[in-house]
Amino acid sequence: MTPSRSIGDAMRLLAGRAGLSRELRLAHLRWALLARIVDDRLLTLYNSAQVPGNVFTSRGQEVLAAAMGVHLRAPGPGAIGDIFAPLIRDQAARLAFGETPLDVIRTHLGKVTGPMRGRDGNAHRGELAKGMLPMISHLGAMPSAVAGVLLARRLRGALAYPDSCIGITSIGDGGTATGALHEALNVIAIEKLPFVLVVANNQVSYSTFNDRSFACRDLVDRAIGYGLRGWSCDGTDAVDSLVAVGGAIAAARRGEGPQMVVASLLRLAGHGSHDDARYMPAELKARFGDGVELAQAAALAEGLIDQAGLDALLEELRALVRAAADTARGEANPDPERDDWRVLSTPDLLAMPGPTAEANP
Amino acid sequence: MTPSRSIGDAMRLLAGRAGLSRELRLAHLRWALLARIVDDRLLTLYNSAQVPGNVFTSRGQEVLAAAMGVHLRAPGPGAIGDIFAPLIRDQAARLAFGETPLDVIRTHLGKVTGPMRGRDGNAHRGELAKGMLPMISHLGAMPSAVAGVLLARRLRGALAYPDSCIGITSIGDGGTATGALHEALNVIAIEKLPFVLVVANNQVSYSTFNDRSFACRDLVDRAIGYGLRGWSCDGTDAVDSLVAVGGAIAAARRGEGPQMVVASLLRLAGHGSHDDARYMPAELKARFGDGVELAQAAALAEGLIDQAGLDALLEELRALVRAAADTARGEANPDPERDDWRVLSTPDLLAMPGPTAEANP
Amino acid sequence: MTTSYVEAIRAALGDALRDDPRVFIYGQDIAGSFGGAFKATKGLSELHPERVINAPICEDAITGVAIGAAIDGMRPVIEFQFADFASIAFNQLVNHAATTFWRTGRPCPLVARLPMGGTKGSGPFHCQMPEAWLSHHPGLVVVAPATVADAYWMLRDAIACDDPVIFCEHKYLYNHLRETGDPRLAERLPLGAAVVRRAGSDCTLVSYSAMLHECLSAAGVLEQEHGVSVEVIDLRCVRPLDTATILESVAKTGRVVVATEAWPFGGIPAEVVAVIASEAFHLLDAPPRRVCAVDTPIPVQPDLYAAHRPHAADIVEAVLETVRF
Amino acid sequence: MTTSYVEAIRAALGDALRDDPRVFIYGQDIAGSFGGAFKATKGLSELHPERVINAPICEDAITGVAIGAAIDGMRPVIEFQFADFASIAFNQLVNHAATTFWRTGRPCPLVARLPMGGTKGSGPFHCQMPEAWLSHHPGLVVVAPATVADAYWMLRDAIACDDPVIFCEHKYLYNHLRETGDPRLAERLPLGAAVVRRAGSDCTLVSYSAMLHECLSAAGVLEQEHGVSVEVIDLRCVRPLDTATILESVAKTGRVVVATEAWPFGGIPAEVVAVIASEAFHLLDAPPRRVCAVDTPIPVQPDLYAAHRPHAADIVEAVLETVRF
Ligand SMILES: Cc1ncc(C[n+]2csc(CCOP(=O)(O)OP(=O)(O)O)c2C)c(N)n1
Ligand SMILES: Cc1ncc(C[n+]2csc(CCOP(=O)(O)OP(=O)(O)O)c2C)c(N)n1
Ligand SMILES: [Mg+2]
Ligand SMILES: [Mg+2]
Repeated sequence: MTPSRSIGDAMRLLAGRAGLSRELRLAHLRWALLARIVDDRLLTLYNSAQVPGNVFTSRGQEVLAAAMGVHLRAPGPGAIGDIFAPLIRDQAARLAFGETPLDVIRTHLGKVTGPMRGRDGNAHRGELAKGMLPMISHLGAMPSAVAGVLLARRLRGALAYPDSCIGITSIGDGGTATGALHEALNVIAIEKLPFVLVVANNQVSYSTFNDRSFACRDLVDRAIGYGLRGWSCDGTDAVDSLVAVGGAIAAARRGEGPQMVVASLLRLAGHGSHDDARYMPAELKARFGDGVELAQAAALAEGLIDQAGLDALLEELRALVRAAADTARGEANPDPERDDWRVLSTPDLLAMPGPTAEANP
Repeated sequence: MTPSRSIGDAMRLLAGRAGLSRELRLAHLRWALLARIVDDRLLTLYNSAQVPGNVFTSRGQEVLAAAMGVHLRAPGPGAIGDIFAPLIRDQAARLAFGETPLDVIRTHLGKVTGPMRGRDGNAHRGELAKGMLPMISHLGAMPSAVAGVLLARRLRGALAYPDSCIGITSIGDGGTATGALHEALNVIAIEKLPFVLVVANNQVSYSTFNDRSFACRDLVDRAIGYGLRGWSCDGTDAVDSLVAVGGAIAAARRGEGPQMVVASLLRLAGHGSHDDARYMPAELKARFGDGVELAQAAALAEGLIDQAGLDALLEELRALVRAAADTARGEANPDPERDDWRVLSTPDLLAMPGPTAEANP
Repeated sequence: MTTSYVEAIRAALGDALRDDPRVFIYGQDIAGSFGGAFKATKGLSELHPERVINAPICEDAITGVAIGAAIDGMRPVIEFQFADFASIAFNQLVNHAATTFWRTGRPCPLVARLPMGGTKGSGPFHCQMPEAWLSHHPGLVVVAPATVADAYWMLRDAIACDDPVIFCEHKYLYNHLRETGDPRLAERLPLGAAVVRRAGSDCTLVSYSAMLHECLSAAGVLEQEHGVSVEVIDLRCVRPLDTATILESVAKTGRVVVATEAWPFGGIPAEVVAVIASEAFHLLDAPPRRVCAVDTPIPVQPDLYAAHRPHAADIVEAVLETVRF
Repeated sequence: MTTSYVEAIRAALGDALRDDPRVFIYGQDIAGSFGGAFKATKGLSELHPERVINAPICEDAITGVAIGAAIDGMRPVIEFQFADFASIAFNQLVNHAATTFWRTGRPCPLVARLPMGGTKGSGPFHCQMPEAWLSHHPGLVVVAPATVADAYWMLRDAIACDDPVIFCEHKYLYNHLRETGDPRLAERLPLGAAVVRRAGSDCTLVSYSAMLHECLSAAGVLEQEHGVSVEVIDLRCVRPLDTATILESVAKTGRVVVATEAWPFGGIPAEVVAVIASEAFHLLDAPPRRVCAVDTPIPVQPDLYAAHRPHAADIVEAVLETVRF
């Protein structure tokens, strides 16, 4: 977590680091690895022309995203759960939060069995029942929607500090320029919602580098201007990411108001599968490691897992993803003849008013 | 200027304060007084039902706005001049920058002789030839347009540091919430344009107080998040405003990049002439003085002017405004039969391409 | 007792807040003693302090908040201070709210209230009609009540509707239109239904919102001064269109004029005329006509303003040309 | 030698930059070796490093910058990465750029380039057609070239035009449409003119952008397989409409079908049909028809996508129904 924002922060974070359990570290490693494997599989499917459109991988951002995911609580029977609006590079967080590799692949293949039923694809997926808002493409549009969910819950008395459900979403360095994000963060700060924004500064916005996306010293300097608490971390470092993101989430749960984590890392692939990223300078590549590799090495070095255990884990995850791909490939495409092509949920506005009160749980 | 952002700033500002010339102080007083008199006249016209629509006065903000105006350079023969996008409470700055009371009143009366020719009214006025962009109502929309003018000039090599023309605009506490402002400030910071934003925190946005408009400690804390230099001032204090706004403008002229001045003051009237502002708490009113009265008292106390001189000045200005009102009232309204009702400047797109190259100077 | 249009809106909001804990209101300057730029929410925050919430000046986020809350089971009602400022929320409305049900299968029941339309002296940015540019993208219901009773019931039904509803209320009607009695006791028509406001046989006159009243006076003049019997249809809901009611009337009259206060290009009348021309071509005895505003921004000066917008006289003229064709 | 549609756009931009120092380009990812998401600016920043400028992700500010620069005498060309993202700039486009000349008398000569239209697998937010919602407010010129020559000359003329021009370029055509020769040597038609792309006598078929090519193949099929002679009009400029050219053709054929890839409600075909129905009613022998996309967001899955958009076969069917009326 460099630079941390104050000595108090730094101390708390050191304490947090020490407090990371072995289980948490291993869960984190698992989701980061699974995300990498899922992404690789998606690229294989893309390269064999099975994916309509492009694939946007999270390569280089798995460790940060997994640090989000392991700290989130999925909704379940009797449990309201957190609300999460993932963007394109949050694969590991999605998986940890309950998205299955099968649904990831279904969506990429346009299968009717997937949560988006072939209507929307690739990263534009989510499942409201699972607490995941499906992104629209327009960057900056999701944070205010997450705020709306939290506001709804506050109005229903469902935010229970010091152990509240929280809302979380991410944005890239490029996306920080959007007015929509500004408006949302301001509202979130005013409402003091239990919200966490993870800014993944992967140094580049499609082909545009940081110097053309913002001119402040560090994006974390935006936090004070909203009245958010700011955290910084090395998004390629598992421990650093877990402590900062975990700390921010815990603070939000306690009712300490909205939090903003700015992570430094590097996009290790093109913007999408169609982009060879030749514009990436070697200097940048030299400055950042591969978080997934670093996390494996650290886990081995720290004795969290041994090589045999790691190999077994990798094999397990690969088998999981292989099976998901096999299943998904065999499933049905949507059928234009049977699709209801309905854009309104109200069956007949000419019959309204009618019994609608229960339609919206 | 409380709180100033650093000791270095504070020192520079003290020096600035000492450097204010008598001429500048008197000019400043003149424009602040003239704005008050113009506003009062507009209200009289409004109360006698001569103004279509509402009047938005700058009551309480004259001193701050005059501090902008006296530091600006109007365009003239051979002089490119500054570019200024005034909002509703910048009356004094407009006047100092070259807008005549006659044009102010013409616009409010909807006269065809005014710069807006009866098409747009009240504060929605400007004159491009005079370096003044006419605001659209949508708050936050003007800063990026000012940036565009500055970018245009940079491309033409017309920004000549350390004595460059600058661009300036203002925004209210309420308007700081707009995404448009965020996007513009970010672009301005990236392009390092000679730009000044004056944030007039008059404590209220229509009927909404600061606690529902933002949640940071002080709006000046937004500056660092863009990489702007931040200044604070007491917008009811002539000297404080002159030093901060003047300092920011001078820094921009020198090529030190974009500047943001946050002024604290109070709207001393309703939002517009239709608003009795009964929602304004007495506590707020007690906290802020009337800048125009304070400026007069200070000028007398400091011996910049004596009572007779002040009375003569006031009489001169009142006569000026009275004459303008008399003239304007006698002028023609637009004639719907003769208005060209043209929304495109290109006479005939069916004839394009044609000789267009010179149409845009 | 009479009730004004804005009072009906206030009553609908108050009753919805009272009856349904899922309802909350979010917008600029709506809370406290102030109660909104047009007083549509006056008094409501005293009764429901937690559910009448002042927002900053951020129409995009206001709409995003409503979308999130709607998805999570609430019934948010957002107020734009003027319809013109909904342009800032365009993206959230057409790309987020409008697509949510289609993409996710989960409804997005928000209501966006847009005080729209011309009032003297308000100029290019406080008089606009937003219904056309919010109607092109699929997924939004767009309504524009013209009567006090509709102001009440359509707002109640918009809130009850599971889909995002753009509720266009006419600022001129707020205090200028009054009806006798309590709108709660008035007829509650289906949200999507057009209605015949005056029966007639020579020409169909289609309109909505404040322009309906110009049409009704035009119909009176046409009857009294020209012996022309006009059937006046109030669309009420401009998207989706109740084409059956329109076509039924055209089948009877064979002639149609569509009037709006909005700009002509691609407006609601263009769609209405296109539907009629395609689906009722054989029923038409004369070319369908549109009466619209002058195709420029809305001028502030009263003479220009009066010339800019259509009046009953323009409608009379258009109908006469149509019946004399 | 052949030139593709995107190459023609790149050539127009390059030539404009070379010929006119007032021209500059501003948009996301357009500079450097990358040269834009669709490579429309590739190579240009090497030649004009100061006038090909990368912008952050802020469509509102990008447009505001262009407005300011245009007012100050430049000829800015802004690129939205996808037309869909121009929704963020809606306010600056319709309320600021579009009103500037009318309010101030000073022209606002900016060009906004919007890569639009459907491509397989791109889904609801990367396939939209923006021409309808940018056409309702007065003050913008909206063009949509369908040919390589038009891509070149209409972009040159859009830049030369003193008014704000929305330049809608079809992404599918970028690399799929090639024409022989240098577009600079091709015919330069007036920016606002519609043109007859194929003469015919039985039915007029009006379209623009990529859908023109579906119309041309439909016309071929209709001629060969059904003996129906179709006159195909390419609108080129959708706002303002060249109604004279449309009406002239309808006068000849008495029948009209208008085809678009966009949604039906209030789209360009609604306006075209409304104009024809009002102004050429007596010329019509059959109801005018519209062929549009299915009225939902654009699906990503290829079978759904294919079913969503109109094809030549749909146009053939509509024309047959029209001529058999
Ligand atoms: C409002 C908006 N404008 C443009 C785009 C097109 N776009 C998609 S991703 C992207 C770059 C995003 O960069 P960043 O936010 O840094 O995220 P990263 O891809 O690096 O994860 C752009 C410009 C968009 N999605 N939304
Ligand atoms: C985008 C937008 N939304 C709403 C409005 C309506 N409106 C006009 S002035 C105003 C309050 C402005 O408050 P502030 O920015 O503090 O300026 P002040 O009036 O105090 O000078 C509002 C909400 C607007 N002009 N623009
Ligand atoms: Mg990035
Ligand atoms: Mg204010």
